[in-house]
This record gives sequence, C-alpha cells and structure tokens, in this order.
Amino acid sequence: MAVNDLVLRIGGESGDGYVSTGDILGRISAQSGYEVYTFRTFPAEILGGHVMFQVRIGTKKVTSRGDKLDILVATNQDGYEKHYRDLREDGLIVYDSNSTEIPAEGGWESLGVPVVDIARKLKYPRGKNAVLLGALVHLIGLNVEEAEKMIMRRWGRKSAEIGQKNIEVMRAGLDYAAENWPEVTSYRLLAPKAGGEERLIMDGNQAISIGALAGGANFYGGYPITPASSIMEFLAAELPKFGGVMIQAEDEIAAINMVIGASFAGAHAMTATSGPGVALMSEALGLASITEIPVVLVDVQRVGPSTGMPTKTDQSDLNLAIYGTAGEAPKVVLAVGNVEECFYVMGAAFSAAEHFQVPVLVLSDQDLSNRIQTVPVFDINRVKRLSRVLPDLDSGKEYERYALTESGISPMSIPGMEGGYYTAESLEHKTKGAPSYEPDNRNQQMKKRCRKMETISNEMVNWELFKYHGDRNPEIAVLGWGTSEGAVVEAIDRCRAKGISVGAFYTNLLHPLPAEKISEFVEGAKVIFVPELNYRGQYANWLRSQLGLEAVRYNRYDGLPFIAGEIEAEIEKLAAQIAAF
Amino acid sequence: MAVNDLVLRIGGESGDGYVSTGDILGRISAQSGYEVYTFRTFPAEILGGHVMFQVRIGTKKVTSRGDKLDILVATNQDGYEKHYRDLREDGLIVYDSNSTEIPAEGGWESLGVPVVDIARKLKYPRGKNAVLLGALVHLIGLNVEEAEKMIMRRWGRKSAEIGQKNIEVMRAGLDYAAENWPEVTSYRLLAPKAGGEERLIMDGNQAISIGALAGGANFYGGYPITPASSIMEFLAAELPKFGGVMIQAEDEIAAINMVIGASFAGAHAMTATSGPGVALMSEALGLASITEIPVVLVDVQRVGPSTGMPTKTDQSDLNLAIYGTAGEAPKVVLAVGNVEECFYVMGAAFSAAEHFQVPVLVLSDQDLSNRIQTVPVFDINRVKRLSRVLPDLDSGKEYERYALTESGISPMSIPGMEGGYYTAESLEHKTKGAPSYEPDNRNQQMKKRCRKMETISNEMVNWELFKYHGDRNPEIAVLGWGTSEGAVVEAIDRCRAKGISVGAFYTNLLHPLPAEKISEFVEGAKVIFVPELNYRGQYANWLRSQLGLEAVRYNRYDGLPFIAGEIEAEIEKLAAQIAAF
Amino acid sequence: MAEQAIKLTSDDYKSGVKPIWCPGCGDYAVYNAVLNALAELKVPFHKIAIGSGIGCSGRFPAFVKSYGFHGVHGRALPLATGMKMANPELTVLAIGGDGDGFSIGGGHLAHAARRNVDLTYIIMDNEIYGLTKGQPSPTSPQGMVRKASPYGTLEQPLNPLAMILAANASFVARGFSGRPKDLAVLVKRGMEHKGFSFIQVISPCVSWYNTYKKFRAIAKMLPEDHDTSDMGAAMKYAQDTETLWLGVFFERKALAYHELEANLQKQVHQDGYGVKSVVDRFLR
Amino acid sequence: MAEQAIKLTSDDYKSGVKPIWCPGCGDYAVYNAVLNALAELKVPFHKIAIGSGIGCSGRFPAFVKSYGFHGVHGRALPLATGMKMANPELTVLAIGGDGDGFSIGGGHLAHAARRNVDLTYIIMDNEIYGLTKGQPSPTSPQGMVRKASPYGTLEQPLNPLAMILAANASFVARGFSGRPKDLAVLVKRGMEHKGFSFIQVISPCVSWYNTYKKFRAIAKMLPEDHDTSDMGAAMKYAQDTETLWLGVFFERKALAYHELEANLQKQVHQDGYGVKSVVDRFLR
Ligand SMILES: Cc1ncc(C[n+]2csc(CCOP(=O)(O)OP(=O)(O)O)c2C)c(N)n1
Ligand SMILES: Cc1ncc(C[n+]2csc(CCOP(=O)(O)OP(=O)(O)O)c2C)c(N)n1
Ligand code: SF4
Ligand code: SF4
Ligand SMILES: [Mg+2]
Ligand SMILES: [Mg+2]
Repeated sequence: MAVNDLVLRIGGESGDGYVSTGDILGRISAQSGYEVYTFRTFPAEILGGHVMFQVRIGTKKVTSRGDKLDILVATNQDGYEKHYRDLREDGLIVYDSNSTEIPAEGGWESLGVPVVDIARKLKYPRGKNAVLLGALVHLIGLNVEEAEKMIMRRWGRKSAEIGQKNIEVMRAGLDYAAENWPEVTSYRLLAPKAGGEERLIMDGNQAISIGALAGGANFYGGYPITPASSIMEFLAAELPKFGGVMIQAEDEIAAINMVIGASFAGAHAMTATSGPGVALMSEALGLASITEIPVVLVDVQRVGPSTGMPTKTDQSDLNLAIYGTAGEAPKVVLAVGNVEECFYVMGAAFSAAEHFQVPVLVLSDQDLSNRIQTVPVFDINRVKRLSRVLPDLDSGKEYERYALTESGISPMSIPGMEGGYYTAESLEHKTKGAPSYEPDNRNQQMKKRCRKMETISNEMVNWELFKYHGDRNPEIAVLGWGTSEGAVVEAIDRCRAKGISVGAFYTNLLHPLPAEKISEFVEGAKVIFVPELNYRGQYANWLRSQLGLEAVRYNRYDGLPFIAGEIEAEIEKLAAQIAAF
Repeated sequence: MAVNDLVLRIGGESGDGYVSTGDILGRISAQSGYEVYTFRTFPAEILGGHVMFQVRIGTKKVTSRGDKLDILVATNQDGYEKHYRDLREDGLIVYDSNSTEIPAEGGWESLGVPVVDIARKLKYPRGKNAVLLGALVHLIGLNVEEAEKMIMRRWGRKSAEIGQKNIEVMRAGLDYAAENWPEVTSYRLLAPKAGGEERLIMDGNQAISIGALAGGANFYGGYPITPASSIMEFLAAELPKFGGVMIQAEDEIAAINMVIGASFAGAHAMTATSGPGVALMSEALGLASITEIPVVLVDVQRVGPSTGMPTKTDQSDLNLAIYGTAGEAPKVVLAVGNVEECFYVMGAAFSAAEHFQVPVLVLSDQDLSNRIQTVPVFDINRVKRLSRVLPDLDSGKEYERYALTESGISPMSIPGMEGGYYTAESLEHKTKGAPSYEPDNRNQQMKKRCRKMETISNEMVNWELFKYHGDRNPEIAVLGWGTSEGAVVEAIDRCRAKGISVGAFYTNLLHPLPAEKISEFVEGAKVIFVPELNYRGQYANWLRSQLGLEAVRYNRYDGLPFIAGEIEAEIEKLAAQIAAF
Repeated sequence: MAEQAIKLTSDDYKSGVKPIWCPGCGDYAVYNAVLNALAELKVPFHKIAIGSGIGCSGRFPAFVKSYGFHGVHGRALPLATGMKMANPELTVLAIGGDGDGFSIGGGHLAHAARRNVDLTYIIMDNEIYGLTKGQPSPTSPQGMVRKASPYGTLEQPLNPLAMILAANASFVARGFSGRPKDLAVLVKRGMEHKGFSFIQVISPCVSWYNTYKKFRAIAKMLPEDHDTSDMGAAMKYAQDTETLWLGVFFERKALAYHELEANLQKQVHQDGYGVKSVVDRFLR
Repeated sequence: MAEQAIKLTSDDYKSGVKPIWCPGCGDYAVYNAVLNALAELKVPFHKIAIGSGIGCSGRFPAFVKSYGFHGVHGRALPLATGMKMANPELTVLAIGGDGDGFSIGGGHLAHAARRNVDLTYIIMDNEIYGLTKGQPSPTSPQGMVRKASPYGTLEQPLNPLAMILAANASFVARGFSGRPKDLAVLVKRGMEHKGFSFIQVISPCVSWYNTYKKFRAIAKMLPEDHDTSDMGAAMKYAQDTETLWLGVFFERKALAYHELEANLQKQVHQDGYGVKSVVDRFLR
C-alpha cells in the first residue's frame, strides 16, 4: 500500500552537495503537488563535516519534521552510522554502494546504488547527486518531468549543457533503481490531490522578510549573525526596490541605534539578530521604550548561553525579550511558530510598533529560519497596517510630544513636519520633552508609558494572534509558543484518535500575555502541559508569574526541535495519570 | 523634653556649599556618639541648582531617612518653598533672614539667622555655612569641641588660618542662636549613650569597596557612571596598595571583558556600574556563565529605563539581573540594603563567584550609594573567603576543565599552572573544552552548569544572608529586598507597638531564592506584603514565579526612597482588613 | 511646506530650554556657533535633526529649536546616520563629548567616515568626563590626576584628528571655544560640506579641567596656504603637539552615502514592483 | 615550575585539536607562524594565554597547546588585556578577524594601543566575514558584491594600518599568508616587542574571497632601509594602495602598561597595609 506521508533523510559529507539533493527533492515534491517540510543540521566544521538534510513529504499538510525515518539515504559510512537509529524498524536504507557498507543485522531493507560507477560511466563524475536523485524519484514515485524541470532550474541555469548532463545522469539513477527495486509500494507516495491549492515554498527567514515588506518596512539596520543573516541578505536585495535602505552596520549596537534614528525620522525600521545581538541591543531597547520610538527586532533564537551552538535551535530568549532591559521599559513580545505566520506576524509587529510607539520583539528560531515549508499563498490584504498617530499641528496649541493621554499613546510628529519639533529624550521628561527629575512628573510619565501596555492588551487581543488546536475544553490543556507548535499539533491529533481529551492554545502574543483567553482555555482542564525548547521552562514560569498557573513542563535543550512522538508520549503519560487518579 | 531622634534638612543652592554643612553636621553628630543617617538629592543642573541634604540623628540606631522633618534649614527662598510641606506640624524653620522670608501662616516655629550679616561683620563673607552650622550646633545641642575639631579637619586641612576663621564664624552663629533661642528642648537631642560602641561612618559605595578588598578583590575594570563611579574611584586609590590593578576601560563592554580575562588569569575580578552599563554587559555575563569564570558585578541601581533619572534611586534592575542574558546562564544575584551589609555581602559575592565559578551580581542603589550611616566596626574575620577549587594536575590523568562533577563545580586551573592548559570556550564544549554540537554532550554540560544552582542553593542558605525583623510567625509577613529594609524595620516596630502582628524576612540572596526559608516564614501568615521601589513589582513577580506566592504589593517609582510612615500606613490598612475579615 | 520667508537670527534658533552648562563652559561657544550657522544657512527648524549621546555636551539638542534626540552614551553617530538615511532632506548634526565619541562610541567614528554619511559631527573635546564629575577621558594628558586616577593616568592620550584623517573622512576640522568667531565659520563650513564632516572643538570644562589658558597659548590658525587636499600635510599638522592648529585640515569631494543609495534605488527600480512581485517568486 | 628543558619544535605546540579551517585557508599560515614563534622563543605551554573573538580566525586558541579563551565577538583585546594585567608573567596573544577587530571590536583597538598593553594582536584580515558565510567586512573593497551587498557595497574600505599608526601603537606590522616564512619572522618580532604589537595579516579566505592572486601580485617587503621610527614614512607606506607593503612599519620603545602599573604599585606600597588600615580611616 502506498503511503501519504514519508520522511526521508540524507546523511553525508557537507561538501558533497547532498544537501542540495535533499532540497531539490523537496522542491520537486512541492512542484508535484505535495506538502513539504524540511529539517537539516549543519556541520561544526567551516567547510566539510557531516550534514544531514531531512525532507518530509505528504499528501496533506505536514507540520513537523516527522518522528522516525521511512527512508535513510546514506551517502557515506557516517551517513549510515550516525542515523540508522532514527530509522523505523522496517525502514529502507538507500546507500552509495561504492563507498558504504550496510551491516546485515538490521531489520530494515536496503538498496545499494553504485553512485560513483554510474556517474563515471556517463563521464560525469560530478553527477553523483543526480544519480541518487533519480533513484529516489523512482523509489518514492515522483513525477519525472517535474524532476527534469527542477534540475534545469537549479543546475541548468548557468549552462543548459550541464543541466542536460544532470538529467541524463538522473535518468540513469532512476533506471538502476527501477531495475533493482520494482515498485515496492510501502515507500511510494500516493498521488497528490489533483489540482490542489496554490502553494508557496519558502523558509521562515524568507517569510519574515516578505512579511516585513508587507508591514511597510523601509529601513533595515543589521549585523550578520547566524541564523538571522539571511533576513538581512534578503532585504538587501529587496529594500532598494521599495525605495528603502538596508545598512550593514559595524555592530549590533550601531544597528539598533540606526534603526531608532531612522524610525524617529519617520521610517518603518527594523533589525534582526540572534541572542548575542539582542543582548547587545538591550540598552537601546530601553532607549526606544522611554523615547517611545517604534522599533521591530526579530530574534532568531539559537542555542545559548553566549556563543553556544549557533546552528542549533532553541527557545531560550523569552526571558531576555520580556525582562532584558535596565529599568522598566514597556514593549511587546511576539513569537512565530511556522513559516506562514512569520509573514502575518511581521505585519502585526510593525502595526504594534508604529501604533503604540514601542519596541516590538519577534521571537523566531534557527529551525524555523531555514526550514522549507509549503504554505498557502499569502493574502497580502490580510496584513495589519496600523500607522502612527500624528499630531494636529495646526491646532494653535503648542505641541506636546509626551502628552498625558488616556490610552498612553501620545501623537507623534516626524522630522520635516512644521511646528512639530521636540527632543526625543532618554532622560525622564516632561510632556514637551524637556528633562525632568520631579517625582510627580516621573509618576505621570511612567504611568502613561505603562498605560500603553493595557491599551495594547485590549487592542491586540483582537488581532488574530491566537490559535486553538484539538479540543476546546480539554482535560489536558497544552499551552505553547513558537516552534513547538507543529509537533504538538500532530501529537494532539494522534492522542485524540486514541480518545484522549487534549487541546492546545498557541499565542503569537507573549507580552502582554492574553490573560483572559488563556484562563478561559485552561478552565476545567485537569492538567496544563507546557512543552518548551529550553531548560528553565521560561514560558511556564511566565505563565505562573502572570497568571499563577501551575503546569507540567516538558523541556528539551539539546538543540533539536521536538518530534511529535515525544510530545505524544508525554500527553499519554498525563492521560494515564488522570485516568488512574 | 529633649528628643532622641531628630530629622533635619537643609535646602538651598547647590553651589553654596550647604551640602557640606549638612555633611559636617552629620559627622559632628557621629563624632559625638550619635547614630547618623543621611539622605540627599542632586540638582538637575550641572553646576548650581537646588539641592537638599537631610540628616537624621539619633541616640539609638536609625535605619531610614525619617518621615517628617523636625527642623528645616532654608538657606534661600526655594529652600523654604520646596520643603515646608515635609515639615512636621510643629516643626522648626531655621532660615537665612538676609535672603529668605517665612510667611506668617505656618503653624511652625522659626528662627531667622542673619547669616550674611554675621559673616560679613567678621570679614569672612564665605563663612555663611559656618554661621549656620554654629546656630545648628547650639539648637540641637551638639558638642562644640567636636564641631571645632571637625571644622579643622574639613576646612583647616589646607590652611589652619582658614580653619580658625571658620571656627570663629561658627562661634558667632552659635552665639546668635543662643541669644535668640534659649534652650528649647523639643529640638534638642538627648545626650548620646556615654562610651557608646565604636562606629564607622561611611556610605554604601565605600562599604562595597572595602568589602571587595576584604573579599580579596585585586582587579577592577570599570567605566564611570552615576551612581557607581565612586566605587571605581575608591578602588583606584586602594587597589595598587594591595598589589591590585584598576583599569578605567573605554566602555562597559571592555570593562567586563577585561574582568573576565583577568579572572581567567587568576584574579579576583570585579566591576561596578548602573543599569545602562549592566545592559551592555549582558552578552559578556553569558560568556562568563558558559565558560564558568568567576565575576563580581555591582549594579548600583538608578531610575530607568534608559538614561532615566541618574541621580535618583530605584530597585528596577532585578529582572535584568536574573533574566538578562541570552540563553540560560546560571548566575547568582545578591542584594544589599544598608551600609553595613554592603561590606559583608561583597565577601559573600566573591566567595560565591570564586567557589561556584559563576557571575555574581550585587544589587545596590543610588540612595544607599551615597548615604552616610554610622555602622558597627566591620569584623574582617567574619568575611567569607571561599576560593576556587583547583585541580590535581599531578594525578596522571589528563585535565578536564569541564568535568561532569556531581556538584557541578569542576576544578579550575589557572594560567601559569603546568599541565592545566585548556580553552575557556564560549561555544558549547566537551569536558576538555573542545567545542561540540553533540546533543548528548550539550545535555550533560547544560545539566552540569545548572546543577551548580542547586549546589549554590544548598550551600548559600548557610551563609547568614537572611534577616528577620519583628514577629517570626506574623499575620502580616513582609518580604523585601535591598534598600527598603530600613523603612520597613521602623514601620514594623511602630506597628507592633500598636499590637499588629507583623514581621519581615529580608534576603540578600535573590537568585537562587531561599525557597524553604521564605515558605517557612510566610506559613501561617494571613497576608504577604511586598514593598518595592519599582513599577512592576519585580520581586513579587519573582516570588510568584518561583514559589507561587501571592502578595499585596506596594510600589513607589518616583526616584525617592521609602519613608517608614508610608509603609506603616500600608501595614495598618492590611491589619484593618484582616480584623474586618 | 515653504521655507521660512523672513530672515532669522541665531536667537530664533534657541528652543527656549535654557542650557544647563556651568557658566564659562566651552560648550556655549559651540552652541552659539551652531545657532549662527543654522541662521546663516537658513535651515528651517523642522528640517534640522540633531542626535546626541550622553554628557554635558550631549544635552545640546534640547536647546535648539529643531527635532532632537538625546540618545544613549556613545551612539550619536549611528543615531544620526539612521536619521539621515531615513530622510535625506534633513540637515543632520551629531553631537557629543570626547568620552562619548572617542571612548564608548569610538568604534563608530571610522565607520561613519567610510560611509561618508552626510552629517556634521561636532565633538566638544574637553579632555575630561564633565557630566560624571571629572574622570580622565581618552584625550586627557598622560599623568592627569583625578579621583579616578589618584596617581596619574598611565595611558597616552589619543589623537582624534590623526585617527579620523587615517579613516579618510571627507571633511576634517578643528575649532576652539576660546576663538568663537573662527569656530562659527568652521561649523558653517562643516555643515555646507556634502558628506561626513568631523569637527573637533576644544571646549574647556571650567569645572573639572580648565584648559583655556593652556590652549590659548598654543592655538593658531592653519597657514592660509595649507592645501586641504593634502592628506600628508593634514596629518603632520594633526600630529604636531607643540601647536594647536585650528581650521580645516582636510577636505575631499565624494558622493555622500544617501546619494549612492539613491543611485542604487534608481538602478534597481522596477515599475509596479511590490510585495506581490516578491511573493510570486515563491509560488511552487 | 622550571621552564621546559628539552628543545621543542613547533609541532609540540599543537594542542591536538585539529583546526577546522577550509583547506587552503590563509589562517593555517598564521597558525604555523605562531607555533613557530612560540617554539623559537621557548615559551612554556602554561605561560601562554591566547584570547580571541568569534570568526573562523577566532577558533585559533583551541589549536594551540596553551591556555586559551574563545570569547565573544569583538572582545579579544579587552579579554587579553585583563589576562596580561592580572598576570604579567604570561605571554599573551590576542587573535581575531577583520570583522571581529575592525567592525564590532573596532573601538578597542586605539585604547589597547594607548595603554601599550604588552601583548601581540594578530588580525587575520581576509576582507570578508568568513564564518558567517561571506558578508562584506570593513576592509572589503568598495563595490564588492555578495549576498548582503547584491548591488555592491557603497562604503570605502578602512585602512587598518593607517588607523593603528594614527593611534601611535608601539609596534605595527603587516604580513601575508601567501608569504609564510616572512610572516613567521614578523610574528616572532611582534612577540619579542615589549608593549602593544599589532600585526595585520592578509590571510585570504578561499571559500568566500580568494585574494591570494590579487595580493601576490602586489605584495612587497618594505625596503631594507625603511626607518621603523619614522612615523611619516610608515604612514605613507600604509596609505599606498598600489603596493601591499609587508614587514615592520613602525616601532618605538615605551614602558608597557604592566610596567607602569608595577611602578605605581611600588610607589604606593606601605608595609603592613591591609583591609584594617582602610577600615580604620572611617572610625568616627
Ligand atoms: C552606558 C553608559 N555608561 C556610562 C554612562 C555615564 N556617563 C554619562 S556622560 C559620561 C561621559 C561624559 O564625558 P564626555 O562624553 O566627554 O562628555 P562631557 O560631559 O565632558 O561633555 C559617562 C561616562 C552612561 N550614561 N551610559
Ligand atoms: C555579537 C555577535 N554578533 C554577530 C556574531 C556573528 N558572527 C560570528 S563571526 C562574525 C564575523 C566573522 O568575520 P571575521 O571577524 O572577519 O572573521 P573570519 O571568520 O573572517 O575569520 C560574525 C558577524 C556573533 N557571533 N556575535
Ligand atoms: S562640568 Fe564642565 S563640561 Fe560640564 S557644563 Fe560644567 S564646565 Fe561644561
Ligand atoms: S570560510 Fe574562509 S576564513 Fe573561514 S576557514 Fe574557510 S577559507 Fe578560512
Ligand atoms: Mg568630555
Ligand atoms: Mg574576516
């Protein structure tokens, strides 16, 4: 019986280009109408070293990297050794029989392809990847024409001849597999839904970048850092086409201060970085908060503390995002959990920053940053685009930049506006911006700024930043944020199929926390479950500190994203405990 | 009837030197055997501007600035206008009758001293301060010889003649007051206890600096910032005498990295700064944590966010201290609440840093930094001095810097030790220091580092870092930290005198929180009360997030320290609520 | 909106917030020079943007009728860079002290220079940390005794002009608050220069390090025939420690950062290009 | 402990951790030069301390048998300064890349120079960000096209040698990984210099910006008769863009920071002085 969900991993030497084989395989699948989700690791070495690229292909939506592997492609001995434990018991190993030996003991099936020999025979020794690709196209039953088109797109761009050569070699690989592996349906994908919906195929950082453009971004100041750099690189190419500016600054401190200066001067300004960069920007975030300058900062989280493991994923900057400024600085913290919402949440981020005049932090992560997913085509009109509240400068009254309004939002002028001049003041200040150390004035301004948090809370609760999965009144209530969502969604589906009452509430809005929504959701639950990719249980602590909620925690901090199976197992344990109670 | 507790405030123009009059008055009092506690504000102007200096003098220990003023000294019209509201109803105004007019309406008594005239008559127009000083010496009944000695020490250092001149003028002021204000006992202090204990008279930053020396500090890297600079300046003078080094770095980032480098090389290294500086040091604190390098950082808190009000006091960096690093970085957070413990807590800070190989943050604040208090003479032998656990390098085994010990503390070699070389690695690393991205290794090292927090918890609970005030099993349990202590202690005394069951638990150890001690203390309490100088109630949130405790909060964030009266009023309200319940 | 039609005097550019500097502080001269330049160049109030760091000098923006930003310590340059690049129509000034600009902010200087951002950076160099009450700064002379250096500083002072010349800034000048008229001319020239202009102003701190006398004795205008395109000569004058040379040391023409950026934007412009164009590239 | 008695070769200074650089990377030549210098100078392993920042180049310390510190991005100099001042007996190296040292860490350079900290700072300048996969760095030529600069960079490159000369560093040299033998000599000379020695090594990145050819064509040793005490000449060679001059540009004798500090400590020393002496001053 053919399957509708397949997890395939390629493991091998990074320099050999097998990562791109995986990438192409994913794209062919997407092109053919499947849903796709990728996952990869990076070598510790700067060039070379072991890498793996995993692609999950489904006929229906897939939201996580998958549990066990159905197919392991070992392009060298390491590719076998390092990964065979992740293969399902009756899985398939496809391997380069010229370089790799598969011990007989394993319970799995295997297909050796003499990759080197085939490529050499066709006088194209560099074609090893294409050979393998061909074999896989046959094995899982992808559309060969789509494969050829994709090869031309990828390898034939510079020279049609090379493209053709690769197609030839791919076909040889395909033929070899067809001969040695007549249609074994258990590794073959069912046909995709005919005429399925249109899809985009992209990674998280791309979606964030496009979301920023949709949100009106026209200034980016940044500094390279893994895994955020590709946002800067994307916007370097795009912003000038939108009349915008991207500056690679000399460091993160310069970057965020440029962003603040640009925003003061009227730009929709942003930066993106990772933990170490956020730490360096902390002082300036306080500045943006007290001067009430809109700023969007994307934190693509990686494993800390300090340099940590830059190419591994983590959710451990939540504390830093909420608390990491000297003094008390109102700001908004958002999170994204999948490629699609990267786009929409960036719109919300700019709207919140501009409208409420606060710094907005968006937490993404390494896994999401370069994970390729098929996603529904973005609806650009759905993107929120609130703007700054401008002052009425013809009112005859002298302009008060920091007027004590009820909402806390004081109309904000922009350099170039006649009569609107003021000083954005990092010292505590009076309504017109002049510094003041008066206790009463301090109380008023502090309250005014903090009042914005209530306004934000009240308004943003209507911004479609929340999602429910599974039961709406579950016995086991999962509260989560960010990147864990995909695995949790699958785990919930599986558990509900087993009769367990479980549901999840995911919020993009982490600060201010949507207290009522959460309380409402967990009411009646027998247990609250909070899975997180960090050690301390930062969200669980945040929930406790804000709402007094007690949760069972499940934490992983080894740099890898969750798999659905481990969440499923935890939920089942909880269900058993509830039953036994 | 003479009094045993007097609050006196001098208000005037900063350039006029009246601050030093207040300071001298305090020192004369201390010299005469009284207990002293000062409080002051700073002008917004760089030179000139309005200032006030307050001194509280008691025959017994005084722990806060005092509530209402008994005596207001107005050296100009502003000195009256800005402060008369703080005078107790039947208080006394002493004023410069040459420059200031006191309206008749007030209920208080007043004594005008023609300060300018007197000084001029003695041909020493710069002697205005001394005239006033003389008047006050008479009014409150201080020892005249002590006053003369102190004048010689202060004004006679450079020229004995000037000293003599000031004494002469002081005597004239005294005579004038004696004539016009025959002994009115209600403003006169009772004699201090004869042969009272020896006392030191110093401010918080001085006590911190000396505590650091006692804790073994021999390296300081810093950058000037109000209100921390005087620690750097103190140590600049002292460290070289101890064979130590003080470097004024180019910025806070350089400072903390120098400190880390020095500590790596074996020094007991520290820095001190305030909020903006801590923010800038955040990245390097993560570095110290993952590389397990001892570091002591004193944060003399001032009002934030951002530049805020640099010369005002606040307790709003607690969140930053606990949470303000990217990723999860074990560290210790301590707090100090009075001049005496500044000394001892610095010993604990160095011991914790050195012994547990973690960054230790010590939270002080602006008020404490330059508040002068009389304190019992420091017992240098009581200062904790734990050292680094050194490795046995002759064991024949290859040295493992990050060995997976049970306590989490891995013996640490120091450059210069043969056979002990290793790389302190900001990337996640294996036991010998080599970088590693392996999930299993990551888990082990992360657990090892975090295990230290338990070890710390278990050990530091025995370090005398906790204090109980008032009832041990109170109905109203006050949980506090840092600078609020003095006012709380007085408020508790007053409330208990009224029959209210109230007690306080103060901890110098804020992270890891002494969970058991706190739980034990609040057990049986009807209400928990947490007063803090911040907006959010950071300690209250921390208690909730760590222990699930719910507290009634009382927050002040206008830059001024608490007065006992406001705490007293809050406690009384709570008591009434409990009674009504 | 139209430019102001009526003639403005430098007083018109005062914001009404009274400077808080000590009487006699060198910063007043800089203040007057800037007011004067703004009036002479007839810059409309609402088109002026001034970014500053922290220090006595950093309090500057609030005193000028203009858009101002009193930022954090050491970041006047990135702040001002952001302003100019977000709105090239603004006349942008960056302001700070020697601590702000050469110590904590020292890393930004060469980068503003190599970008050739069109703004005027004025450093009020008093060779001391004024606001924090007299600690030595990177330009303080070796051996300076202050509370933070009770036995005298061990470090050599930096030579800011030599360093900024080495960074190939397109306009480099030095003024002295003790010579307010010459200073006013310099500031105006700096503001007229298209690109990054750097002006070091020796601006004595009367409270913590009064250097009026010391510098008056050795201050001299650069020779009339000094060739401002001669980097070698500029460097020599900058490195001369006997005389405090004043005037424009170096100037060169080059496109400013925002001009290069505008060219780039023109070059990549596509009619009708928008978010949808970007999204469509990702259709599978 | 006694110094090693037996003669050591440069191989003995390898830590056993294999460098992770790409084959052909210029950093190998720097590695060998350092190993060689250590061996020739017979520095005992346990008296070497190497501090670095983040970058390909920053991975250096782990590969040397020594005490090492792989710190955070841009802070090699303050880190190493702390080491040297805490224990002057150590032979201290600071290591980094052009991004690490001239971009994020650019603010520390002049200050290490003016302190004259006795350490050798080696920057492996590949005119690119290697580790983060090829973004332009402050020394990248104007117009460089990379992902982060798809239309070419707009900024001029910095001239690090000119800037460090302007900061009056006491030892300034340039080497080239394409000339490993000359490089080895330079590194040794830098380590022998007492005080702050700065060595810029042109160390091509074969993966993102292979400049071997470009620089081989224009690399030349400084003339034999170059006077290393002549700042003006040094500056001229540094500013020459036609030729990549190699060798020691400038050197001067001056007391190192730790020597000045030691003198100070001696000067203020008081027998029997201790914490009690300090406390007693505060007795009322
Ligand atoms: C991050 C940070 N560190 C330190 C300070 C404290 N601080 C304020 S101004 C200043 C230096 C002032 O010197 P300078 O820049 O020369 O300005 P001046 O007052 O002399 O005009 C310092 C260190 C601060 N505000 N922020
Ligand atoms: C605070 C911080 N910002 C950014 C980074 C990301 N980062 C790592 S190395 C590097 C630059 C590398 O370039 P360079 O210093 O020239 O060293 P190379 O790799 O070329 O030797 C950057 C930006 C980081 N690790 N930390
Ligand atoms: S302290 Fe010095 S720099 Fe500051 S205002 Fe006064 S004179 Fe000027
Ligand atoms: S990326 Fe470049 S700099 Fe880094 S190791 Fe490879 S060749 Fe060297
Ligand atoms: Mg200054
Ligand atoms: Mg580089």
